[in-house]
Amino acid sequence: MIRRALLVVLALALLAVGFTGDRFWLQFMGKAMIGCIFAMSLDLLVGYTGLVSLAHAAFFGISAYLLAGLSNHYGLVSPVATLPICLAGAAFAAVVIGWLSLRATGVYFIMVTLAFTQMLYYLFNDAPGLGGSDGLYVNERPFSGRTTAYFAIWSALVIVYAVLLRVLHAPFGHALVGIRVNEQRMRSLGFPTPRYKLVAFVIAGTLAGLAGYLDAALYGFVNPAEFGWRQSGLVLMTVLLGGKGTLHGPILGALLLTFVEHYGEQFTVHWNALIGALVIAVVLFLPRGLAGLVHARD
Amino acid sequence: MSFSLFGLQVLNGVEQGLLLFLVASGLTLVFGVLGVLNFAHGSFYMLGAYLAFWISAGTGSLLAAVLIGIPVMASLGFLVERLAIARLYKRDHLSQVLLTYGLVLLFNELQRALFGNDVHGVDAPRLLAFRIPLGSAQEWPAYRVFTAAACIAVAALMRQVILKTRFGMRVRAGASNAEMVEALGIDVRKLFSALFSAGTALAALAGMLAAPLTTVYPGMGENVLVLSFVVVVIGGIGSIKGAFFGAMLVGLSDTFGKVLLPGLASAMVYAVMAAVLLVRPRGLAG
Amino acid sequence: MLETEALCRRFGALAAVDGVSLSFEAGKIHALIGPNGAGKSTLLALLSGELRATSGRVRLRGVDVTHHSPDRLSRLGIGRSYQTANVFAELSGAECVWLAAQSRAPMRLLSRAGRLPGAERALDACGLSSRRAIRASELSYGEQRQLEIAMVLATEPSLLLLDEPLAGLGHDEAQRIVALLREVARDRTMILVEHDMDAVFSIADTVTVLVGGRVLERGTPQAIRASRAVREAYLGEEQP
Amino acid sequence: MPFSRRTFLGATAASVAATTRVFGATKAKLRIGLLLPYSGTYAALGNNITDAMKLAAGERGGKLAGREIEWIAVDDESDPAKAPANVNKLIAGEKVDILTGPVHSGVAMAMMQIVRQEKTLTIVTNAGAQAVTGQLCAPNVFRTSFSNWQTSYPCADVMLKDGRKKVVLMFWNYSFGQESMAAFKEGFTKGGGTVIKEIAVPFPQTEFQANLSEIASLKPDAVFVFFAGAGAAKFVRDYADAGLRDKVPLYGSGFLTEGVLGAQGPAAEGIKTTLHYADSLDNAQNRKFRDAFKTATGREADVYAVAGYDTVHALAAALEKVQGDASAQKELIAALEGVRIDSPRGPFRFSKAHNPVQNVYVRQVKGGKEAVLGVALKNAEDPAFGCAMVK
Repeated sequence: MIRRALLVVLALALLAVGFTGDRFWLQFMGKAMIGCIFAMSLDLLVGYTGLVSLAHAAFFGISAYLLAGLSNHYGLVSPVATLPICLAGAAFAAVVIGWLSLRATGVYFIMVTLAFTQMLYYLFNDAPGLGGSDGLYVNERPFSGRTTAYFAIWSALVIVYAVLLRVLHAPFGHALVGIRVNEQRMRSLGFPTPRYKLVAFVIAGTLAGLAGYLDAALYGFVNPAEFGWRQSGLVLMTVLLGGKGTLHGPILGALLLTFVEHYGEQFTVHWNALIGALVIAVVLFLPRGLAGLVHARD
Repeated sequence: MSFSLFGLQVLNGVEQGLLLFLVASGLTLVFGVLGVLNFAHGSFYMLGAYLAFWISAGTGSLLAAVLIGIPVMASLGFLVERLAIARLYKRDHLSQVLLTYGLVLLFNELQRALFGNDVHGVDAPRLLAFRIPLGSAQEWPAYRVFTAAACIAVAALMRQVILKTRFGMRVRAGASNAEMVEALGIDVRKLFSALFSAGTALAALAGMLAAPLTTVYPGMGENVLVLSFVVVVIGGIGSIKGAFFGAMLVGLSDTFGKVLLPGLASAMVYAVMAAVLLVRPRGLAG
Repeated sequence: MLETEALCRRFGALAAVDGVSLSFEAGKIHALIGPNGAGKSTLLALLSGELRATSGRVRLRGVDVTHHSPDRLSRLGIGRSYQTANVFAELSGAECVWLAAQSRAPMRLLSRAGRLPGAERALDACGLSSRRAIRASELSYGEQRQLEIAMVLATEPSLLLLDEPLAGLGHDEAQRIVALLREVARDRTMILVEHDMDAVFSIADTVTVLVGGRVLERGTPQAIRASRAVREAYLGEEQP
Repeated sequence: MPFSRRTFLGATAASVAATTRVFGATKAKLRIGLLLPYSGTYAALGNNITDAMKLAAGERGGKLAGREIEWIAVDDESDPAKAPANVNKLIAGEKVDILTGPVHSGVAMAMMQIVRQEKTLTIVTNAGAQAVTGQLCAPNVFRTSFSNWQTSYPCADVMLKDGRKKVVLMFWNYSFGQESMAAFKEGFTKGGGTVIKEIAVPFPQTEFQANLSEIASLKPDAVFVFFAGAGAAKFVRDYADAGLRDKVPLYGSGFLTEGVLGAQGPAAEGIKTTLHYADSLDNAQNRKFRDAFKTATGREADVYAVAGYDTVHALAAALEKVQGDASAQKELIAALEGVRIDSPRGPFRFSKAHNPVQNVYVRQVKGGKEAVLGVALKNAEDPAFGCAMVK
């Protein structure tokens, strides 16, 4: 109950930022909220289904590049047209990559997803036609002005939260948890678990695509670095810091990391060590992440 | 491509694979027996290379660097295992990935603080500072031949240790069934500590041997790390033999990828890995 | 109902199941017995699709299902339980059964699940209605085994594969499960692996003795009890 | 009218006195943002640029046109994915008056996108992407380093004069390498040379053996390469180790040997490169700059430091024209356009596209040092393809 109230307060606070019109906070919190969406989508895989994927950044990047392509080559800008196309692109990539990677399990799954991420990264990085290592601009952006973009991101966050909440409370969500706990049992009970995992993978990939779309729309710039395994690793870290297996955990994690990155640097030049130490401490002492602290007080 | 050039490229690929094997062998041992995905393995490689640079700059001898550096790195490995890794054996892969990723960040800062950000060259031992002609136009430095030989020697030594010694038997047993080893009354904690130190020392040794060839620079561990993961996974986790063939495959496909499909060369290695895993989901040896 | 034809499964050089041809008649309780390592659990895993046969065939109601996946077999009416209680520790009893029943519904992403009469019936049948809200991990071991059977029943199987349903249970608990099994088997076919010979001989219609991956003997409990070969190969070494 | 550092400093002293009188103590600090890498592969570059900027400021008493400076440094990690957020942090968050940086071209592209909109006065201190002063050029964006074209185009002439007609190109396959090669090829084919093979090595791979075997089998007159940093160090050693150094002369854009000569050791002997600077450039400014840098930091200055150093001096000269009022952007831009300085690299001014007009030198490694053989292209001006400011 307290948790729900806190989340509503947080949502309203984020909404209020939109009315300040301050360009720094609009972009800063906009980026943070995109991080929330990205991390929540990954948590559907990591925290609920038990699939540790390093391909997540790929869907973020594909959708972002699609927006750049649509805007620059076809003059398609309006979110009504571009959003569905970009999401469909991310979903399609997720179907292909998911279908292939899900044949492997455990560590092998992690590594196959890593392979696909790296392949895409190099594909975009080495091809001048796709912008090469310098990336591409999104010449015309779907949302006019920062405030509009901000509210779009805010709405997306709220919708994604609501949709994921619904999915997780539907029979499908319970089945995912069952698969994480004991896939063999779920299979012998008659669940076609490969199909469930693939659907989860595609949902997560599509939502990651939404995050990528918003990111490209907010900044108007896409770069192959968005594909790399470092990005995938970063979002994994976000999920774990916040607390996997909850929806509010990744939100906490994304907000925390955004602030730590922003202020940590002013605190010490060795701020990467600071993040390293933070990660190690959380893994060792807070296996349930920050959300674990909230639960403890509940 | 002429036949002699083809032969030369095969040699290049094998040579690249051998060094990769040295790094990957430690990774696959730790991976197979301890069940820990160690992202910090690349950092040990990097620290090894920096130690080689630092000690050999001071003493003028790469051999001295190896003799001093290996015990130092093995102790570091022991400490890391005791303080951090040992708490992870019962945890999921995600925790392991993240904890060791945290270690990577820490070690990178350590390197910055101790050695700075510059690129350094390390000289090969004077004894090996000559070149061997290779075909009509190209030569190979003797040191390159030496490292290749050293990698083969280490591989042979590892094979002997694993097949013929009591420690090796325990390692093999641990790789197939850790609970069984415990049931047999072997102190798993000690076994794991020893193995992790050995893995760390192997990575550091690879870094030291490679230092004269690659030069020493910040971030050098990460490139090697990702490739070693590819090798380990292609080979099948825990299998030294698999890692050997995986390393050869990666070395050769990277070499020929660069020559034949330069635009897609980087993606090549990953495509090979994906292809292997789609046919054999648990690697070549799995 | 279910037939195997020269079914084999090798692990390297070892043939865990070696040319087993059996026919399991519908509506009966079939017991598989044999010393440790005889291949009983392997055979069960082959029948449920969890292991792939090296060679040979499995037919369900005349249809070849040899290489079907476990979930597909489950949807064809084969339910299975495991040697140790295999329940979802974090969920309540009712949730476990409810989850199992969901496997028969199409994949539902958004809709909330309503009550499932099948799940309720399964819970009732296994005598767990009063314990429905308790977390599975907090149930007694006997209750967990009951719950496991309830989960299988919730998938409305016509054929049950049970791997040592009485293992690890005290006498009273075992009695309760035996009664439950009798009840459950009324309108279903059942194949069970069990070491408790008293229980086997009291409920089974046919008994199959496996030794070294092969069928040694097959017959009514009385016939098996009387068989000299079985006595020598099996009953002699292990007290019933 | 280029004027020497001495008269320039004199003028500064006078105007400092003047501005102090006008603005007094009430004048707010000048906020200069530094978007540079302080961790990762390019950290050494970021540190040198930063320290040289502070050195230049120190030479001016820590003030530019009478205003004290507040440095706001952000570690960009050379990560383009984080670049938009970092630029936003400096421009919208810290509200810097002037933005400087970065090293990485990808980061520069992200930065350009934002500063073209925000109209923040920006001085690019390293990244050589053509677009910065080409297609994307903007009145509020200046560059004090180089364009990729400038570092490679002049080398074509040098090689042709040396009689190298058939060459192999080898480069890291990312924008820096691609643009360097395009520029070189333009000059080389125009002068009648032939490129017999282009070898693109995936960035940032440092495994070159396969390609060296290829070169050995092709037997060209010479090889022109683009590598930088650790890759350059390794390439040069591998090239010599393969026995190619004595058979096929190696040429390159100056980054091949910049900052890594120590790591390359004797392997680098004889390599000819072109760049707009050399450590051994023989002029008073350079000697003074290098001594001061060494004293201040304990490290040797390099081409990256020069760009940082000139950034602050150019900025100071322009700010003085507007009495330190950075908000008078139009006047400040005009003043910058008129700046002429005697840089450690020689005469320096901005082109119409706001890229440096500077000499490009031919250098050769001799005895572990970079010897200047002469000027490859005097007052080299980037063609600024696609820049609307160039009529």
